[in-house]
Amino acid sequence: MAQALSVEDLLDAYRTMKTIREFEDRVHVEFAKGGIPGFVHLYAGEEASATGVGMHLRDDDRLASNHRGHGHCIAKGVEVKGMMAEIYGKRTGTCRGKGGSMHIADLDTGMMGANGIVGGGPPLVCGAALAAKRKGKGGLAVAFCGDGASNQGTVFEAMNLATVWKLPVVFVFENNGYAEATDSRFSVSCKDIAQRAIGFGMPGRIVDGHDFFAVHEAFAEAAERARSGGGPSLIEHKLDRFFGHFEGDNQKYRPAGEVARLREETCCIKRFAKKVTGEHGITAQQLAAIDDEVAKLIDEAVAFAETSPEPEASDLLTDVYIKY
Amino acid sequence: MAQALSVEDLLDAYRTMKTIREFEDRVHVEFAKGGIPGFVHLYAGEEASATGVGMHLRDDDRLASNHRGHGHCIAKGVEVKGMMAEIYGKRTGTCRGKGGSMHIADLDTGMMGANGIVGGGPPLVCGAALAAKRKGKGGLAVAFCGDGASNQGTVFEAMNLATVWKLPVVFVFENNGYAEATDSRFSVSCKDIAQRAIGFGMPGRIVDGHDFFAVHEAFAEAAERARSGGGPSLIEHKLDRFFGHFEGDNQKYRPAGEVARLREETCCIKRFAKKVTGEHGITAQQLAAIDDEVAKLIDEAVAFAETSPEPEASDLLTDVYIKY
Amino acid sequence: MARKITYQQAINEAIDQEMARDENIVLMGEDVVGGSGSDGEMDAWGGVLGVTKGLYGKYGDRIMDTPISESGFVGAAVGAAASGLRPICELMFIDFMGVCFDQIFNQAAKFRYMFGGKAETPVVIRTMYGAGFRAAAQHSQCLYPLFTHIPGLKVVLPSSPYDVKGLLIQAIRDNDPVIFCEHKVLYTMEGDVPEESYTIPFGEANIVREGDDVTIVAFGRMVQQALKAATALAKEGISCEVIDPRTTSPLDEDSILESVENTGRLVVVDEASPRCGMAADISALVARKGFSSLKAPIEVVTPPHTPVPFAGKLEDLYVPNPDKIAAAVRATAGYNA
Amino acid sequence: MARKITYQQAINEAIDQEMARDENIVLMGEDVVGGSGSDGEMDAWGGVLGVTKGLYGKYGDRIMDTPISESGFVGAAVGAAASGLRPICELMFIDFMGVCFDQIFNQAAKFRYMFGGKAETPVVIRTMYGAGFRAAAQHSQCLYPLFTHIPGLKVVLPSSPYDVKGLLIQAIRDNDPVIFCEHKVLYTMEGDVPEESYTIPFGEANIVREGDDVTIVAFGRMVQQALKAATALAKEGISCEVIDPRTTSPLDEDSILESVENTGRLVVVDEASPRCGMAADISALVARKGFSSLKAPIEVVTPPHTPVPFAGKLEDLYVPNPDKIAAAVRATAGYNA
Ligand SMILES: Cc1ncc(C[n+]2csc(CCOP(=O)(O)OP(=O)(O)O)c2C)c(N)n1
Ligand SMILES: Cc1ncc(C[n+]2csc(CCOP(=O)(O)OP(=O)(O)O)c2C)c(N)n1
Ligand SMILES: [Mg+2]
Ligand SMILES: [Mg+2]
Repeated sequence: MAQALSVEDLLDAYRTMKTIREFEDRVHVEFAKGGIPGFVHLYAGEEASATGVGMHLRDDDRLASNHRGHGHCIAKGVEVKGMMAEIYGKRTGTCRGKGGSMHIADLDTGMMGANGIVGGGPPLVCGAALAAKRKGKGGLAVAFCGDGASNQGTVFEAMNLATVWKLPVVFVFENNGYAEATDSRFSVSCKDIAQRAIGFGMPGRIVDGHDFFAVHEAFAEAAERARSGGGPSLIEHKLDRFFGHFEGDNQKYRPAGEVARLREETCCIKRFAKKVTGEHGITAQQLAAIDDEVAKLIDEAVAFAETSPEPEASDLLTDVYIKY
Repeated sequence: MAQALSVEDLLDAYRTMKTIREFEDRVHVEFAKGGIPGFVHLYAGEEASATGVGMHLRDDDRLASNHRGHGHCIAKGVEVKGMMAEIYGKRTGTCRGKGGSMHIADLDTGMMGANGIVGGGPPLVCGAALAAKRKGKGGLAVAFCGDGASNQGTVFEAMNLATVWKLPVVFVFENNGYAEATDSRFSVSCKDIAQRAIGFGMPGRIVDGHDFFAVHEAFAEAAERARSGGGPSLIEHKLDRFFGHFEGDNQKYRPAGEVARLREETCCIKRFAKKVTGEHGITAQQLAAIDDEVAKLIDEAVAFAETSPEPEASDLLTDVYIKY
Repeated sequence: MARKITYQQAINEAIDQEMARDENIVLMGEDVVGGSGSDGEMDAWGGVLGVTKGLYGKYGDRIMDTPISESGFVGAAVGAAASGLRPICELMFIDFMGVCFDQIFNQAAKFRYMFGGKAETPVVIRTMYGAGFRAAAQHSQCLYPLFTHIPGLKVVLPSSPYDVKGLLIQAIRDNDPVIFCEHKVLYTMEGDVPEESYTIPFGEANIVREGDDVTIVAFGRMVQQALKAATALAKEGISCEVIDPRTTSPLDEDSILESVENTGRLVVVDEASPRCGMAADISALVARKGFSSLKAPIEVVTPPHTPVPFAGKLEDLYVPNPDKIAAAVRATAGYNA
Repeated sequence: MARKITYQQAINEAIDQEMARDENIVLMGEDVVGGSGSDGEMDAWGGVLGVTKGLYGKYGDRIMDTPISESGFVGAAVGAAASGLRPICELMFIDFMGVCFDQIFNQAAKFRYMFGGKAETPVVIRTMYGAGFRAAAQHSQCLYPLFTHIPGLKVVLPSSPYDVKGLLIQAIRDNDPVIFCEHKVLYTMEGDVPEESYTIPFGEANIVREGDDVTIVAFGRMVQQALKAATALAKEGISCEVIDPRTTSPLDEDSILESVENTGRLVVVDEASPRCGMAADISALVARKGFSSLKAPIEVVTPPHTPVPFAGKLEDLYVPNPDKIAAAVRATAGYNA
């Protein structure tokens, strides 16, 4: 199933991963400075997951995310300036400042929303997939969930429904080892989340979520199955998060030094860079150029967010109903 | 694991199965006559399931049932007269006429309640099992669910929790092929419900639910595991219901003649009788004597129900809170 | 051309006419086909009480049975609505909301607001409510006050065959999420219903009877009970105006306030539980905005603060009836400050 | 002996003292230990905001982390309560009720009634509510009116460190299911709290300030806002009586009615959504039973009928504040029929 990835594809993949990383690193810094309100969950460390999946998605495909949604948004093509402004609660934000980090959505790019409710997304993608199926143009829908979410009843129900209705859905479980402070070895009652696939009549795979290429290849197979009417799939990405559960987390449930070690050993971007410069004839200069580009983009996004106006008082009352 | 069943045990088993059958057949008749109000779901055909399980249960074990609960109640030792009166809505009923068929409960005998909500029981038994575990006397809790219920999120969550907390629970799925009018081959996304066990880290078995001995033996193993601290198990009973989903069901979703054929071919009571008279030296007379006893018991129960008083008007306002 | 059909037939007809008109409409729910996967008749049931019977024959795979996974399929309906379809989703009994409420109140209801006005979620959730079937505590509740509490939902309580058809067509065409509450006792009610398609706008109350002495606001099945009480009271010389708001959200405040301005006396009749319910909601509205016209305490007629009992005798005592309504009207009519 | 501690510490202390007293009490919820299964500190968190921190060290396996399976573990708490334990179950945010509501309102709340008075279900569901954290639409709701609507539940809204301790101990000892609602903004509020154990009975309002001109009934965090408004108004010569009902179910009707009898004017302040909410509920009570004392329309101060917005500026506009309360009081105080 492996599709040949062109140099351009690979540079795109790098750009996306790097954009996510820079975005998150910067939000981390700005949050600490006090510029960003609310609950913020960062995706750093998991970039290969969203990126390897996102590269397969067409504009009319749909994606439902969770509380840790920035990476999924970027990989689905949501504009970074609007996202940053949204996180700052500004009127220029993707959701005009009314949603915030946990609720970024952009239906035009197929992004159905981050979600503050663990397990909120999987039922929704079943509906998006039903719409795609009825349209008959080979569209699909993907739901991203964590290991913690894998225990939520809504998620099981969605998997069952997807098979019963033979929907073009892919359920991607990003198993980063923790749900808040709780270890997935405690909360998930089987060894691998992928084992649950059999109980829902779909294929299940375990993938190294730090490896862009592995993610990309596994999703290709699931996407092909979905688009051709073969029904849903489950993929478990084993990966790590580099920050706390949310900004402010003491992370004491992690053994000392775990994060530093992971950043060294499992970083998907380092690994990607090493591989593409080694095997695909991409130069360090090409990557550095992208790094600069991305740094500039994020700077601009922060500047845009900081200087953007707050919502108007009257915004409080709009958008409850179509006419209100 | 098979425990030796004494003649007395076998006669008890027969008595229980027969009591359930007679109870249900009679409710069917009285419902048609108009004596019984509300929604009534009959258990006839499935007697070996409740009975084979119930024989393993101690008084301090707990059982959570579903809408099709009469058989589970009887097998757990709930008094038949009170049950019948409850179904009639009389003040002498198990729940003083306030619950009805879908809500018969008798905590003193460990019966935690029939349940009008599909999937309502499994979370509850996790709590009962937690209480048993803390007490440390080897108690267990069992939940009965249908094939339809096996798709309810609450049920999956309960299974996950039971393993995570290592609770003494047995989840029994009574797969009678239908959830209302929907075939389980449509609604259950995997071949056998038992396959779901692996996703929840527990053993899963498929058992011929028409065969009292198979049920009894499989539950012995699960009970032993639970009582000794080994955690939960899942058992799927494949069986058939002899009446419609509820009284009044046209049953057109079943092929013509299905019920008649099943009553002939799969009747667990006939099968039991044949076996015990053939292999265990029990006589047809012994069984006939029990038949008479049961017929009398049910007659008395109906007479009791019919002649019992309705609730008092003041009962409307009591029992909402402990003081109210 | 109007002819007499039942409330239940009017629902079926509304869905049928709308599905013929707009192929983006799909219908899903437990046994709405009623026989999927079976070897017998595929559409044996057409809903647990036969309300959607016959639609599968006409619309095939646009009518979909579901597993018993309310969060799954209600959420799918919501997601489909946000993706271009116009789903009608049946939650068999409103009592089952507890296993899928999140998808309704945190997802469907909030998309538009959370997403800065950029989402539309045209989903209709049809559901059966109310006492009277001896169906006991978990199959007899009203619960629509819970939905009415939630910003972003519209809540409809049709009280007659005519209304149920027009309101359901309106709900299907509406682009916000709608909770459409059908009283199980009304299914067999007959009434004049035009064959052709028509809509009844949300937020416009129906003055079902005009009168000058006391305003009665009643919801759903209680509208008929209020009318019976009004008829009886007319013989005693008490003239009641009976108002059926038809939708609790949006609410036609003006019609209620205008009526109370004229009568100065209000009785609210509702089958839902009393605390934080519709009776309280309407009372509060009038106590605030209609205070100057009020000549007497606002009376309410609701069930007691108890679950719904099983035994027929108790259930009959539980549900408000014309006698209790009449008693409340007499009390308020006879009050002199 | 009283000393100053926070609302959050008072909660911890109440649980601690009760668990020491009664070994049937267990505590469960997501991350209430906060590190189960991990290689780091097992009790790293002690709740998402650290409210239950330290209890694991004292009570070991009586404090239990759970998977993210609210129906599963809330149901387990309910089942355990019906089986002899006295569980305290944490639903992290009240906004998550939608994934487990059935176990609360159809199971816990109804057992006693459905089972003819033969069940007791002593479960406490502790949950965090309210706006003010920039936590947006799905983490800032109040929603306690939904629980108040349900017969069989008791609903508690402690507004101070003193109250939260006494009410929580009462809740734990109560034999009915209790929904115990903690406002997230109050966690850091300090106040005098006795070290020793004490209870505050349910259904007894606290008259937090006496006054003669206008009665203000306020709930939860709004009690403090109402007091601020009252202080400001006193300078204008308007004397407010501020009543904190402390529990919405049962409700101390008498205290409210007596106060209104004296003042003749009522303002209800609540942070929950307005439709079918507490403000409506209290208004209806007084419009019925206190009508003859009323001299002015009943004013309410609530958020608008919208979801909770994210942006700080909008959230601040959303939540009732002392200025808005004062304006409402002035309006009612200045009203002359
Ligand atoms: C229904 C619900 N329960 C609990 C929470 C609180 N919560 C938010 S994120 C989270 C952990 C999620 O863990 P996981 O699914 O593994 O995702 P991760 O944060 O690791 O990406 C929890 C418990 C919630 N938002 N919604
Ligand atoms: C949450 C919920 N959804 C739907 C129903 C309606 N309902 C009652 S019984 C039933 C079918 C149950 O099928 P199954 O679990 O297979 O049990 P069986 O009736 O076959 O014994 C349904 C859909 C319900 N009571 N509760
Ligand atoms: Mg995780
Ligand atoms: Mg079945």
